[in-house]
Amino acid sequence: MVNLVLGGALLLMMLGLASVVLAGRAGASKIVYGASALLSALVAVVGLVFLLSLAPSSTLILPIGLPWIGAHFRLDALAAFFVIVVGFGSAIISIYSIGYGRHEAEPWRVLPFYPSFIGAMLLVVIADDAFTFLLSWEVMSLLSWALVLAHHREQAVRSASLVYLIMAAMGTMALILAFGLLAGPVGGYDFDHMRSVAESPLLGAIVVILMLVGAGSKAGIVPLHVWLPQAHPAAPSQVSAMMSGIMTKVAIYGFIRVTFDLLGGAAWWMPEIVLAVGAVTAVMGVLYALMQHDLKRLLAYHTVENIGIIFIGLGLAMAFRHYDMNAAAALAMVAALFHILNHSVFKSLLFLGAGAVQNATGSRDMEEMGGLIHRMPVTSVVFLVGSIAISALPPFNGFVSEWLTFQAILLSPDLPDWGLRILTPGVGGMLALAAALAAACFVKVYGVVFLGRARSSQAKTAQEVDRWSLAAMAVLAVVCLLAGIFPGFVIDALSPVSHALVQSSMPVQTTDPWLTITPVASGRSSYNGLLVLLFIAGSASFAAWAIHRFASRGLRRAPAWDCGFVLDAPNTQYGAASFAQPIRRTFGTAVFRVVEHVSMPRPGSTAPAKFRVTMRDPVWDGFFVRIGGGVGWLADKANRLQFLTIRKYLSVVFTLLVLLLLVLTLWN
Amino acid sequence: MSFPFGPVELILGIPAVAAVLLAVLPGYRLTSWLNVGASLASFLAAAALLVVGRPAPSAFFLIDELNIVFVVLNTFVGFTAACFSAAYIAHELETGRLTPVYLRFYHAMYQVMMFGMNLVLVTNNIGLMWVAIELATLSTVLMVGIYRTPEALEAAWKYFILGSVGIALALFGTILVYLAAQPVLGEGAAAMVFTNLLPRAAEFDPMILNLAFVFLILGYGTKVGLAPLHAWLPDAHAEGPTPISAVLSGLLLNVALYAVLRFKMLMTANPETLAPGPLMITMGLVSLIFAALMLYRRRDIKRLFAYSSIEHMGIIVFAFGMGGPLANFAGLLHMVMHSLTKSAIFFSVGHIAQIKGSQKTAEIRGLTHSHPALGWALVVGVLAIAGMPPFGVFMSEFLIISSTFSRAPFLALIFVAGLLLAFGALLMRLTGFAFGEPTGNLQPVKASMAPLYIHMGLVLLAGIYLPGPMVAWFQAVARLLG
Amino acid sequence: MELIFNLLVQGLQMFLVVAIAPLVAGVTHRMRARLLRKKGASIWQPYRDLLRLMRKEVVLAENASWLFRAVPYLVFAATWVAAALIPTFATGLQFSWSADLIAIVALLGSARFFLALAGMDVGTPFGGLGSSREMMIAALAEPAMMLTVFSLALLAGSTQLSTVVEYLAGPGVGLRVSLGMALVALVIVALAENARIPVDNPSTHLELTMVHEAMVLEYSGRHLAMIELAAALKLVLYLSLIAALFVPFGIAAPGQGVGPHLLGLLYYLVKMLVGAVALATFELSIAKMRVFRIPELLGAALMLSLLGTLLLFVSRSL
Amino acid sequence: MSTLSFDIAHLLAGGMLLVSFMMIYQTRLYALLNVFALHAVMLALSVAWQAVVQDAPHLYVTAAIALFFKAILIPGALHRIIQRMGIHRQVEQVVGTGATMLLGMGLVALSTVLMLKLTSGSDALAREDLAFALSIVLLGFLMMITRRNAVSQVVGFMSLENGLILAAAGAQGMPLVVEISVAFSVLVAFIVIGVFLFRIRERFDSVDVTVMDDFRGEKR
Repeated sequence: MVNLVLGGALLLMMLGLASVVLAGRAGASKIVYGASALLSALVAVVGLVFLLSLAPSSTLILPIGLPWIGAHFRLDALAAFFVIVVGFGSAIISIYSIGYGRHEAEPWRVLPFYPSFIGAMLLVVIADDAFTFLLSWEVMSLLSWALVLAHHREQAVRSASLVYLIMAAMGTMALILAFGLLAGPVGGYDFDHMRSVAESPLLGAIVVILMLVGAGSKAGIVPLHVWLPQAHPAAPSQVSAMMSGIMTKVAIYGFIRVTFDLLGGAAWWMPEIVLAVGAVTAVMGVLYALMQHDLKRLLAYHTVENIGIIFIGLGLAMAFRHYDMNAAAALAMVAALFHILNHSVFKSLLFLGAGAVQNATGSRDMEEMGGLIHRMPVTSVVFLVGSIAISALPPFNGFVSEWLTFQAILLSPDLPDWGLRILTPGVGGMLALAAALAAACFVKVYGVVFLGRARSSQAKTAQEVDRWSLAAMAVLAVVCLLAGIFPGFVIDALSPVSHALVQSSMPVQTTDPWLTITPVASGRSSYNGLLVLLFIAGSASFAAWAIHRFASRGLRRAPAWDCGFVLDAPNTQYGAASFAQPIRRTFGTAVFRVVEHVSMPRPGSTAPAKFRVTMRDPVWDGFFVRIGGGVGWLADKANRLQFLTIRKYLSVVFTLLVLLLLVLTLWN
Repeated sequence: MSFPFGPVELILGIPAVAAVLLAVLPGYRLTSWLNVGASLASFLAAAALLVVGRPAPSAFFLIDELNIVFVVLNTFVGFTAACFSAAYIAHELETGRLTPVYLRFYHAMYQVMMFGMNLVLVTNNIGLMWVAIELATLSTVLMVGIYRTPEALEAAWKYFILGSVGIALALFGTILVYLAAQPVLGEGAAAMVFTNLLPRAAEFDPMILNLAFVFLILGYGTKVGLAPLHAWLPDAHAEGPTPISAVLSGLLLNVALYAVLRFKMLMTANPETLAPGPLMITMGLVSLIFAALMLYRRRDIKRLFAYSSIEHMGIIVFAFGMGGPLANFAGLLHMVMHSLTKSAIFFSVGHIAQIKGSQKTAEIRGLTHSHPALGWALVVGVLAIAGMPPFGVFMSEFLIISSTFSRAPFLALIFVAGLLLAFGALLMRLTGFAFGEPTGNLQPVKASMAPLYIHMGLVLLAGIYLPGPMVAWFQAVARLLG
Repeated sequence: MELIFNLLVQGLQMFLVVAIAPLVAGVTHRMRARLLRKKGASIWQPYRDLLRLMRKEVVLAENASWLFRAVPYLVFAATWVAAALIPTFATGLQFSWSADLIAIVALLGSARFFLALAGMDVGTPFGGLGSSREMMIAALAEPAMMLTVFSLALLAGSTQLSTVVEYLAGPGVGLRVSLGMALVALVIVALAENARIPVDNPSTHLELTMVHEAMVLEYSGRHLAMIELAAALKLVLYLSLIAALFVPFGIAAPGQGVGPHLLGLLYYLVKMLVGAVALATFELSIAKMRVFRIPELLGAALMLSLLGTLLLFVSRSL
Repeated sequence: MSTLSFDIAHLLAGGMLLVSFMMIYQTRLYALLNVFALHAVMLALSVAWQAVVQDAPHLYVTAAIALFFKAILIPGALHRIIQRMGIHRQVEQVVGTGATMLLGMGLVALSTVLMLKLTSGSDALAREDLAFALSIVLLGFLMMITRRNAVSQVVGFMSLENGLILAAAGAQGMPLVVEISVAFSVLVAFIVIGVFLFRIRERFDSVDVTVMDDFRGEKR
């Protein structure tokens, strides 16, 4: 089976190479995206068949890569799950791009890299030795970097790409260090060797921290997330969807692979750090998102938030597994995996929707949109589905995985460790806060972008996107719903994965009546998305029918009431910034040092009043800018050495010589 | 062998004869072809060493696993650089920066330099090695100053003075090695033959060896370009003709490094000496971090990549300083990859600077738009040199870091910090060069892309697949280095 | 037979909450008036209002979308489903397994989400103001609610509401500090969620401080009726929840006969009455807060519920 | 080896070291060149004595080269350059004479300690010779970095080379190859320096290296 996935990945890469030749021709983008969609879909099917057939892991060793190790590839349950995530997501995004890609001004800056990027992500997932893994990982970064640079003429894009690749390189360095520790001085770089060695707890802890830096920076955990909200929006929308929806998952795959599979026991004794990082990431991500008015940037920050939620699940799984609470560990792990799947679906959907909106309005600034629900009926529906799903509201899929995470948190009082027991409720509270803030944020997004009145002429005349794009988004929306109302099937399909990672799986769900999910025991908790949906649909229809039948069905269109004020300029509507104002005041003053400056003209003056908000990004301004400044300062100091006279250079050599001679003299 | 000469003699003889011929023959077309042909012939002779087997070491010549790597690499890059040089120099003649007289001088010096470097590599006598390095240095000094602009002269002067002092220190080190060997091996030339020195090194006076190594690493280290002995290197790279920059970065640094490695072997063979490792590690790290910082403020594209060479020499010296089979393997691999990649970068930089008529970083913008082939080649080259996969440098850096971390975690962290610093600077510049709105001359250009593609192809191949025999060979060398 | 009985109980509950929702609102309103020494409207007035609204035609803003028209029914349905899952006079509801306490909170969240969207739909400043403030309040109230749910769930070992109520009604529970904290937190959350004083004022319409009313300003006719009904339903939901959790006496257990169920029903009605009176009294004895003081109040609720949860986490091991 | 021959070698090498110090002491270029010639003569004597002691006739060649090239030819040529180019006749110092002397003392002490420590096993002549040679090398180097004029720097470099040759001559039986190469390198060095000085003369008014330092390619 692994050879099929590998073949698919390599074919995708060749497609990338081929499109260098094709790129000039008309219709090239259709062919490339169509072929990418087909290949990704096939690979996803292979992964699905593998996962459902419970086949034993399939391996392959090629005589390339690190010479004395070779390139190992392996398809096991975990890899298969991520192959599905990558393959399915890419297939849908590629279908979207068949239509969307037409608008690309310079297709040759996207086409060669796009299929190769998918291929590289697949390679990361099936790699089974450190070198192949890192090679694919970094190629993945590199290709996405090239994709980010598709619109390289904008200064913001260039600086985003710069930050992105530097952070990616930093992450890779951390990964190399981690694998160096795992391989040991003998250089056992294949994963089988790493699995077989029992590491010491200290080493395990260092590796976990390194993985948090390495994989976490790619996934976007706070405070290493800074590149993400810059790079994801800078790329063309289908690439943003790919990076946010899928690539971050591949990063999490890296974390899971190392901490649960390769390290095993040695990694699990300190889940506090993972939990804390996850909780902070979730809350900070959504707070950042609330402060944005660039649609894609906002969505990118929501990726940060969801990564935090996933890490909370992973941290819980580590904690439970360490204390041998196997059922709980399985629950937490499934919650994390389910959320990975869900996020990949709805975040892709939202980014694709954002792409459609950007295409229709020519802007990413939410303050220039509004009223698109009238102009883009289908997009507005699917985007609404995505918004509900990401806000973790029933009956869509986002709710199910968060619900599972909450259930896992509620099992934590049985943990024997005090620190964890005190930490977990706090984490639960943060998770709830993040979820509530996310809902607020998506009310803002949907309300400002799709509802209300158009704020610009482009928004007023926006056109619905093409059929390919709509079809792709519709598929994703349907998946959001299906995963929300039939979660049992997903959970059962995930059980081999959780078994492989935490040696236990959740009880079989699909045998429960009415497809209810009961993670631990029926007396403890259960949820049935299907019934909830049916109840809501039923009672809403009943109420509507009853009222229309027995009361009135009259309807008259009239100007908005608005307490008698006359609606005029669309600017009087609540915009992105004004919507966020209450939350900005509540949370922003502490976190972002928000200051609102109001300058009121004197009475009688005709000058406009001015309102300005300043805020500081605590991570970027407080940390990264300072590092940059430090490097600059050092570089300036070092740079003086470029301008010495020959005599001074000789003096340096002479000093070094005398110094070394002195060392020799003073030695022993 | 039906040949009258063995490959070793050919490797030395061809450049020597070619140098004489080139000094007297007129005409640009002929001489540049002759230059390419002679370089190709030397490369073939070196390649023949791989095929026909190695001659037994004599008092003058030694071919072992270590230097055969260097010889093949040296002659290969010498050949591709000659190809590039043919296209490059044609443009220089057109624009009048070089006159035919100087051209003749240039070609002759090119072969003299190749002769010098080949001699360093194949000789078995540490005295002869010193002479050859001096020869290579002097020939490159003359080439650096060939444009006769104030900047070029100044660069050459600086190179000459610093190089001479370095060479003097190296001579003192060489004398000291002889002094250490003389009581054991007896008086005379035998005590300067490397293959005699190595097996008996354990009996030498360890303290003299220590002292000798201090002088040798300072002397030859100047040639390697280790900070703070590097001062000549950036200017020499920036002001000389670009083929020479490519050869300097790709070859001369390696050749000097080879000399350092030979003496390091001698040191490690004597268990009572101070381990050379810590000194090399320190100098390697200092070079790495210093060069990485210097990259940030560069405004001249060739000087930028010159500092990048210093950085990579730091990496290689660090790897060899760490020692052990993995690090040594990685160091060797890195050296080969750096030679190929850096010379490829200089090939593209040469054309770019000719197109734009400037080496100023601020005047080179949006190359992937205006000159896609050159621009993307530069992108690929810089990414490769910055340690991005799927190129060979990534493999060597991967091995160095991962093998170091479990042995010396703090060193590995400093090393990683240095790499990241350098990466940030290079990427920042690269973004400026390759992307954004293009500036300056936007005319398409006729460039000789073949050497570039060959180099990058090899680097790419090595990043993904190293042939088995080559691995075995590298591993043997790694063991040799201890 | 038992299934039919259970279905009957479930159905009765479902309709009971809708039926008494306007009544509870009416009682509260009347009580407030009486406490202010006004005569006040009849306690049945809300029924009349609703009927009248339902019969009127809808005046729809010109640029209102389909979402604006669908929201009232969705909000009503979501609130109703949530309310139907709260044990009022009997535990062991037939469909209680379809959603646990967390899901109920989330259902209310869905209702609020849609309502806030509707507030943004017409594009009036008031609508946006209401939505924005509503979501800010919710952002704090929801975690507090969730943490309260946590402490209850930890106590009972379940998030299934019926199980929790059964456990709390049982003999195993004494007075607990965490329960007290949870109660206070839950009351604050209930006040905030139902747009009551001190968080919001349900009886104003032209004040910049209003939240909920600003959000639904553009609604009229049957749409408004659905929203008012949903609001009343939500109030009943919270009162029932507090009653079921903290004063669970008299509640009928599954399997008990018709008698206990009737008794439970009686108890429930009394509890609702007391709750309505208490709410009115409380509202009159306190002033409306400035909008930006609300986070402090809700923050206190959040802290209390977290403290309660922490105490439980800790005490489990003692 | 007899005590006498040892003493003579010692004396000559010590004499060279003394002349090195004298060079540091000079403040005028002509005087400096004269002292350098003396230095070269001492070197020639020293090498010749080694030839006698070691019974190595090829060292006589080295001594002769030292005598002719370094003691006569090069100082003469430098005289002419100074005259022709009208260079300022003063030695421009970076560090004062006194301080330079002190530094030089320190260097001599350093190399003596080092040598005494190092070669405890080998014979005394080589050891002492080496200590002197190292001191001379270091002093030459010191001179290069504490003087501003190119001429005095060149002289510093030459005295450094003299130290090298002294060391090479002191090494028993060191092959001729090396001495010739040393002489050769000095010759080449001189020619190239001459070429450079000439070119530099073309473009600058002075061979003072600091003037050229303005041309950094990449200005500050």
